[in-house]
Amino acid sequence: MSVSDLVESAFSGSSESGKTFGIRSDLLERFIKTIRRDLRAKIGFLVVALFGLSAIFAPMLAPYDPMSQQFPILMPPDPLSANPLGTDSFGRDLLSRLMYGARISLAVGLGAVTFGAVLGILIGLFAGYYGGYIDDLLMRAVDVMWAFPWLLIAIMLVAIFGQGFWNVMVAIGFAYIDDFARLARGEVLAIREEEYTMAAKSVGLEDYEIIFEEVFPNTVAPLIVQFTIFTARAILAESTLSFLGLGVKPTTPTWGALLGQGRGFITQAWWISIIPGIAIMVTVLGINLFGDALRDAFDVKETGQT
Amino acid sequence: TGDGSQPGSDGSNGGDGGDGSDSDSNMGGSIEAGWAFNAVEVLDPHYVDLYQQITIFSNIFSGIVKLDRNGEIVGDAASDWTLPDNTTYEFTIREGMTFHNGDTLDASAIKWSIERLMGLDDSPHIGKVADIESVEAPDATTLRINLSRPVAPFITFLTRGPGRAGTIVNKTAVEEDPQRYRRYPVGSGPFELTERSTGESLTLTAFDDYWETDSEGNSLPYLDEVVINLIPEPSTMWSAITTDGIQYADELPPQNARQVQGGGGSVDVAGVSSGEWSCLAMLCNDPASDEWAERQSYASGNDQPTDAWEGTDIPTTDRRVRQAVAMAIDREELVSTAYFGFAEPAHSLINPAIAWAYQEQPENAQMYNPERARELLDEAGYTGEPRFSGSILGTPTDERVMTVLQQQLSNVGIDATLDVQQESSYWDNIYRYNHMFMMYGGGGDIDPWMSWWKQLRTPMEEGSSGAWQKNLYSNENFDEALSKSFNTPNQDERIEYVREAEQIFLEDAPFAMTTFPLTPKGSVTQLKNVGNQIGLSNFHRAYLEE
Amino acid sequence: MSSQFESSVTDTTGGQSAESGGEPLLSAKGLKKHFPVEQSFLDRLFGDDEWVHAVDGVDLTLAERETLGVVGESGCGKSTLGRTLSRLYEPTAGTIHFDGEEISDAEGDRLKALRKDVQVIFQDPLSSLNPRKTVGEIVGKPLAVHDIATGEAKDERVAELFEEVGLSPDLRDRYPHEFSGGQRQRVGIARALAVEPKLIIADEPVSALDVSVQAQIINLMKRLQQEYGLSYVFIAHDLSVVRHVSDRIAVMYLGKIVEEGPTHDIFEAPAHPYTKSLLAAIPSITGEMGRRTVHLDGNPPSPIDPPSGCPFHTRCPEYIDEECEADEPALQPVEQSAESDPERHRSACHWNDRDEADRAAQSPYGNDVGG
Amino acid sequence: MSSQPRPTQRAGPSVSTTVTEEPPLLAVDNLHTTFTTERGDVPAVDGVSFAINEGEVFGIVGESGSGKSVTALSLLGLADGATVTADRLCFRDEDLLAKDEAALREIRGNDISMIFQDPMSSLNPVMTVGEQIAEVVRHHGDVGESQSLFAELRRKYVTGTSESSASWQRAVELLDTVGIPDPADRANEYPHQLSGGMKQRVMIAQALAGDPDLIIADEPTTALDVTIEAQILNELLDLRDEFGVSIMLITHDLAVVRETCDRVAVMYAGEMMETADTRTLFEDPRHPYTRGLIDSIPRTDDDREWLDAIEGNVPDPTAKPQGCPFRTRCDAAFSLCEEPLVAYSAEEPGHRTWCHLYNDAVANDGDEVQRVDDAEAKQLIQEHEASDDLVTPQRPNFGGEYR
Amino acid sequence: MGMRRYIAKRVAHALVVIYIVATIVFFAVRAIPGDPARVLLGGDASAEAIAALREEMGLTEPLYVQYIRWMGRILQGDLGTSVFSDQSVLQMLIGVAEPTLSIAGLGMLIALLIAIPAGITSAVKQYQWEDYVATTVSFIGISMPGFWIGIVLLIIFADRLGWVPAFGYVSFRQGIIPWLKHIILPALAVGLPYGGILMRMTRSSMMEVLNEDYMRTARAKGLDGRLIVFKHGLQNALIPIVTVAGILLGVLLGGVVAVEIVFGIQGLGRLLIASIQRRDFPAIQGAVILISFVFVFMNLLVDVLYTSINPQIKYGGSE
Ligand SMILES: Nc1ncnc2c1ncn2[C@@H]1O[C@H](COP(=O)(O)OP(=O)(O)OP(=O)(O)O)[C@@H](O)[C@H]1O
Ligand SMILES: Nc1ncnc2c1ncn2[C@@H]1O[C@H](COP(=O)(O)OP(=O)(O)OP(=O)(O)O)[C@@H](O)[C@H]1O
Ligand SMILES: [Mg+2]
Ligand SMILES: [Mg+2]
Ligand code: NI
Repeated sequence: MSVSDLVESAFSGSSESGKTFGIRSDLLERFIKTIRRDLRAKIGFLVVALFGLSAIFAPMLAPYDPMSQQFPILMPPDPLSANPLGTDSFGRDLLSRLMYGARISLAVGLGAVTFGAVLGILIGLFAGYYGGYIDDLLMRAVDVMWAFPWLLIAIMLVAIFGQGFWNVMVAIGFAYIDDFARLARGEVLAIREEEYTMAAKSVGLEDYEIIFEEVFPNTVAPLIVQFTIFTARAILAESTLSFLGLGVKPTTPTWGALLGQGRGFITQAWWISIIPGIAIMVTVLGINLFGDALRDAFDVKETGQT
Repeated sequence: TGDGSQPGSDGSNGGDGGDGSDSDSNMGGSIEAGWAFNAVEVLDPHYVDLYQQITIFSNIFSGIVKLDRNGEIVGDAASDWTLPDNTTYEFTIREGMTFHNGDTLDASAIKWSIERLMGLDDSPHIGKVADIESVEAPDATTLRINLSRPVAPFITFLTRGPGRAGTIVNKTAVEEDPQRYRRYPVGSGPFELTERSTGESLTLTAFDDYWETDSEGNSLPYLDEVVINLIPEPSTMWSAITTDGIQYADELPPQNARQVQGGGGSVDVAGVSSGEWSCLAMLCNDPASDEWAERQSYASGNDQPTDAWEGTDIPTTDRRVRQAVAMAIDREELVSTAYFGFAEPAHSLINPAIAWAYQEQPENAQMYNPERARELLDEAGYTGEPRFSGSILGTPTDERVMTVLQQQLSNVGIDATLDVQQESSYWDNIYRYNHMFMMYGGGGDIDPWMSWWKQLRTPMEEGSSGAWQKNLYSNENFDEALSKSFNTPNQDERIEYVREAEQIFLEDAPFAMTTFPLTPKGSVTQLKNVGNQIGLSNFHRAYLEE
Repeated sequence: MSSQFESSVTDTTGGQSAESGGEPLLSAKGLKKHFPVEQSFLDRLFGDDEWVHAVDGVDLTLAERETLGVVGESGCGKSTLGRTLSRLYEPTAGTIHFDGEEISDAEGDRLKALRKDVQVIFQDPLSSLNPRKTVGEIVGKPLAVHDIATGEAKDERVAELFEEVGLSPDLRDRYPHEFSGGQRQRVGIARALAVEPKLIIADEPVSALDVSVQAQIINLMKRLQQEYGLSYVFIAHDLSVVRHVSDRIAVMYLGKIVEEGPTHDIFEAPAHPYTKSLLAAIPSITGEMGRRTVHLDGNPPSPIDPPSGCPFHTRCPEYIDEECEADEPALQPVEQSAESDPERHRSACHWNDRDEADRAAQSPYGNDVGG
Repeated sequence: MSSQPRPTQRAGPSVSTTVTEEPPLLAVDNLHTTFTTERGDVPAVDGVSFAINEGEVFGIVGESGSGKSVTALSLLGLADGATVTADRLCFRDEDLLAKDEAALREIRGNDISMIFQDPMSSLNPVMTVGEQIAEVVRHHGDVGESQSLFAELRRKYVTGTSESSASWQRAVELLDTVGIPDPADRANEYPHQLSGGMKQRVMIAQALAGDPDLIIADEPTTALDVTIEAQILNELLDLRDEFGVSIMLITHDLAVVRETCDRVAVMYAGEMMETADTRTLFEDPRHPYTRGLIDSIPRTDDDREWLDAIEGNVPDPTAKPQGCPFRTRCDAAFSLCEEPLVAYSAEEPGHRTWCHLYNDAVANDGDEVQRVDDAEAKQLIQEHEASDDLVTPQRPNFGGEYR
Repeated sequence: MGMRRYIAKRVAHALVVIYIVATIVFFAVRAIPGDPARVLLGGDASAEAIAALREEMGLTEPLYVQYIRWMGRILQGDLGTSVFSDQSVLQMLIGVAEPTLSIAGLGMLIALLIAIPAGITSAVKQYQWEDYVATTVSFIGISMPGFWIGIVLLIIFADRLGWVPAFGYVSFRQGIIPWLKHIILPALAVGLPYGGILMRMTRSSMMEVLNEDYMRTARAKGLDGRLIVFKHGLQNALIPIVTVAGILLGVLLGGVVAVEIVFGIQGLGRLLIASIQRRDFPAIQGAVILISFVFVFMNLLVDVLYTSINPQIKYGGSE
């Protein structure tokens, strides 16, 4: 079996019918069931779907160009006016900016966590599976990453490469490598104890096959939950970077930037920062609830050993 | 000064030079003040180059001369001065002045101070004393400075605040520990620095032996103590002053300042001109061109010019494009949206603080005219959609202005992206000449020379001409007019050359002028008489009303 | 039954070959497996490396078509022995020969070939099946790995294997958690059979199962052995089960084999005090009702720091003298009763050298344990 | 202290549940425990009846999932999330079902205590074993030490339990009783510092600390080696002999039952199959399942080549077959097996079998059914059922709250 | 392994980590474009002056020479002198460490005091109103950036209500009450997000503990419900929380930076940011070393704590 086959079977599962990420497809059924059953899961799903869709279709849905300074400045929200959520200090329409902001913020959130997750999980998988010196080496590197001030990484990246979507994403993602590595390693250590990895070895599988075929799919559940939670935190991190002037390129609407810009106007124009604040909060809440629902869907105990 | 045009200024900005109409109610008390700055480290005037530092040390030091509330140069340590010839300045020094450590301040102390600066290779101000041939102190009250050639703005270099060259440092303290002196300076001003905690606060305590008195003979300063807190977050500054956590704010967020204008509240705001001008500098030449490859290094210090422009067209090298940009800028809108009113539109380079040369709208002034701008761009051959693209380099403090400029440029079809860099990277980038537009400006300019000589004159291998060139502008006629102006101390003659240079500047438009910003300074209503000339915050005569 | 299997069953001499001095299928000499207690580089820096002596010098042989039972208390190293023999663990020391070839340092293709000949059945039927794969995939995997069958042929072969172990091939698309314990263990057996091994190392294959199912699995394993001429190393802690399935038994204590011999001999004439204690503790549904006699107190010592001399001396009810603490007894032939074959029944106890009378005097069992 | 050893009342085979004069210590009649899950209702215990007499060791055997543990937990109101109903659930004639959580708390530990299967996970890993025993002694309430929440928390987190306190002394004494060497030192150790056998002894000591009348031991030796198992079982029997406590011993190992128990109940899929005194059960097993179980065990004394396995698998508890749950695997299954199960008594007193083979209308020779009079049989079954038709008390579902 | 030996080992480990962090920082800051000399002399300084200053600061030497020299000085406990303030970096760090640690410490305390009781209540009263209230509050904490919470708190409590000062820091040496007044809002701003996460952790950890066999044992003993929760459950539930609390220190310290800016407190975070902005290499290096020092040693502390609340772990037994 070639490496590419392997990657395919581990990640898309197309070679093994009815599976994704090596997880059986009835996960979806279970997931839907969880959502049906649990009000909180429903809320989470709804929020994530709503914000996700409004982000994707922002160019179609947003009433105005988010950059255009065409309205009077600092107009308070009025659902019946041209600017239902008011305008900012440049006279830009806040609703439009909020919708475009969702695009960047969610993309940065997802992208950052994906970056952190891919690197972190690889480190964790190898460290946990091989143990010994490899583990030592990798985990010391993780310790260093952990003890390294995250902001410094962010500031340096921005200083070197300038502000921009990808830099912010990588800068934020860096902070999650160690978390994913630790979690993945912990899971692998537990799974390594399971006899099926031993069984796979006894059948003649190579180490890398065991790692990606046997071990990885079984670590996915907690990792996905961590993934959702960190996505929420990455959205917050973006806002902190914006606050420090290290965010995505200036004038690009992101939730963090809206919040950061609005803070100077909070006594005169509360809506500029309160509304994106609420958007962040609702999204983060939604993603967390969504994560909880995912966890329930992954909970093997729930389906039980019959 | 900027007084007349300050939006809603309430006249509380007493000076420390002229006779203030000081109230004689029970004057004294201590105040807390806020400085919108992250860190104030160096306070040795011969090293200081940042405005916020100047605003602090001008309370600590005396200069040979200083600016009064109208921005006129008046005596400080010198009671009077004369120019026996074009290259000699002779000062009469006051008697009875002492430094904070008790040393006597006389002509020889000043001589030592100037000579110290002349010997400091790493001082940013050494250029100001480069033309001094000798300093003499024949007696305690006479100080004579001989120049090697006439230098028209020389007296402005000797002012306490903006000029810095004439700020008098203390020999004993400097010699004792020059490192310590940078942080704990000893001067002869109305306050002495008694305590500082790293980056957080500085305590200025009244200096009992300060020489100056008010018109009734009461000794100055009135305040016993000023504690300067560093509050970089604007909204916090605002909260601090509205909750009486501080009584004075060196700089308030303009949007909040705008709120209290018209009075009624417990905070008074004064929009103060610090002689600041601000513009959009435009790259006038390709740094890698034959003409500039060598020349750019005189300004940038980079031996190799950037190849960022290789094979690309730089629209702003076309004078018509630059003129168009200057016309695309709606300065009134900029003032209201980006500055919340705390600025004046700038139509030329001479700022209102240079009262003798300032004209609000000189001939050919840069005025908002989008139609003409489009025509010019058409003429220059930029007719596409967008006409052309370029990036604007600026620092975080410029962001609001840049945002509005971006929109205004796009209105005439120019697509500008914003590149906001931290200060340090900003300087790095600006001398790499890899941006078409740069946010640029200057402050504390009390002489046209200050904004023009280093900024716009053709860079030379020797001397300071063009040393700060940001946009690689060069025009022989301009250079000529400037040289003449520099060597003509007589103001009436000099103004001719200044006007000549100004016209060339307006014709070539290396800068699209934007505004003369005003700094919103806030004080609680009880606090009176803080001297705000040239953007300073002088507490010499400030007092708290009961 | 598949034709492929029949071809592999050529040797019909069965368990006799070893006895008759022929080459054994599997033999190990001085086999050791030690695990480091701590792993971090600082531990090594500080010189803190402690070792678990999980398997500490084991010699054994296994003939074709033979079943060797391995018994002992929890933690004595049975599983480690099984995994080391099958090269799932790298032996720390010692040699392993399989089918006449040394395999203790086999790598790459040779190791892969070995994986085809030696298979393992694990104790916990759930934990040994990847919960995210269908049982069909699990059983089919070895076929793909060893290029035995692919595509359609693989599916057919999987179906055959399922029938062979008594599962309906329709269950192929289910996941392990949807099966009962006995069914899962059948899947594990099918996986082991897939590569047509010569030797199966069964590590407590029935201890997680209920009695009724345990009997099904034991019967299945015996049937497969007869049909395919398999050899088993059968690890268990349940002596009755071991007795039922094994031809020969090895009793382990603290990483060492303390007694070894034909099943009958071990049960009828145990020589080592530890074996006797074990046998005495077996619960029985046929013998006298009432309490079992227990002669073994406490727990085995830590394998990190095993006792000197005879590893059993700290708990031995027949402890003789200082010799037990000083010298480690070697496995020596036991000449005891008429029935036993002294060549094949060996025990590691200083009593072996001593006088019979002495022994009877000191033994709490008297002279006729189990006999 | 009331722990004067009571006179040993070794229950002989003659003691029978149904016709004894003395009321049994524990009487369970038609116990149902049903879990409501998303997969549907799980009738984990489905009509179980038995009684335990004073000083008796009563065994419950059955395969995994047959409802043994749930039966035990139901008695004490510990079956979280389940609905428990029974015709009778009496301890010393007190109706356990009628008691609320607080009242049950008084019973737990004091009158009935439990020993769980896995001693590692059943002992609190962060408390010394001495403390875990001592707190039961205090709960028992006659040592005069405060057991307020505050006092207990202070003991746990601040001061620790004083080694001179009566409860600690008693804990050490109990450790000694169950045969732990150096009990005074061991009392200060944490569970992970003890071996499996010792932990199980600690569990026993803890169960004894409240001076109970009945100890429920839920597979106390499954996690242990044979040698340790034997020690522990001997220990339990000693305690019974010494203190006269009754023991309900849950296990899946028939051999253990045979050695240890006075009477046995065999469970399958939540239902009772057969109950009898031990000797009778092994010598004359009447239920086909019991027989199958006994036959499938490899013994040290037989030379069978093939074991007699019961083919098939235990049914899914949510989809149990109607009537006898064993009929899908039963070689002797016949037409009546779909009828509801009722108990049939054998000659031996107390020997009851839930199998329609023993319906009076059925003639059989043990495994083979010879003749069935369907009508009569059904009639008899209905009569049996009618007599069970009482008002069913139900325990409120406490839901495992920590109040 | 004895406690001492264990700690010695962990300290060695910590030093290795700090050493690597310091090395990376040394090279990384020099990779950032921007020249401290230029920043120090102002944007418009002459090329010669800049070159002279670079020479003076030792920036013209080959990187490895600079590195070795710096390492040598560090080994003597000399972190160098700030380019900007001419102050010893160590002195600067001592100055800024107090406010930062005060805020982080109080923030952590607040977080723990809120999170643990709320988490336990939430787990014990699962799906009842207590659970919903606690969960909602924790979600608000989790989903608001710290600086934003800070600004809102500032406006409410300093601006509108005037209960506490709006900015600045007062050392505890000048009185506990003024000290508290100055740091309470910043501490809340960093503590709430951290506490929110911890509360979720406590809840799930406690829920897991409630399902443990030993909790059933405790109930079978007839113990009172609250007693079971607090005596048998709490400590077990805390074991994973302590680890998480350690790992999440980053969240706490990261939050401090922005909050320091909001409240105008000159702390470690602001020093770091300012130093990076002006390329004050010695100060950046010093600040990073201090931060990683705090991290690593807090982690060590957490591990020791972990060992003391989890008797199953012998020193060094866990990884
Ligand atoms: N991977 C490992 N790393 C470290 N120690 C190990 C490892 N595997 C086993 N051990 C130790 O080696 C010893 C023997 O373990 P092993 O699992 O072989 O015993 P066993 O006889 O199979 O026991 P059981 O009957 O409980 O399965 C034990 O002390 C065990 O803790
Ligand atoms: N909390 C619960 N929710 C749902 N079903 C349960 C629950 N607890 C037990 N059951 C089900 O009840 C049935 C009986 O379980 P129980 O634990 O009593 O079996 P057991 O006889 O003790 O088995 P073992 O020998 O494995 O301990 C099983 O099918 C089990 O799945
Ligand atoms: Mg094992
Ligand atoms: Mg059970
Ligand atoms: Ni009592």
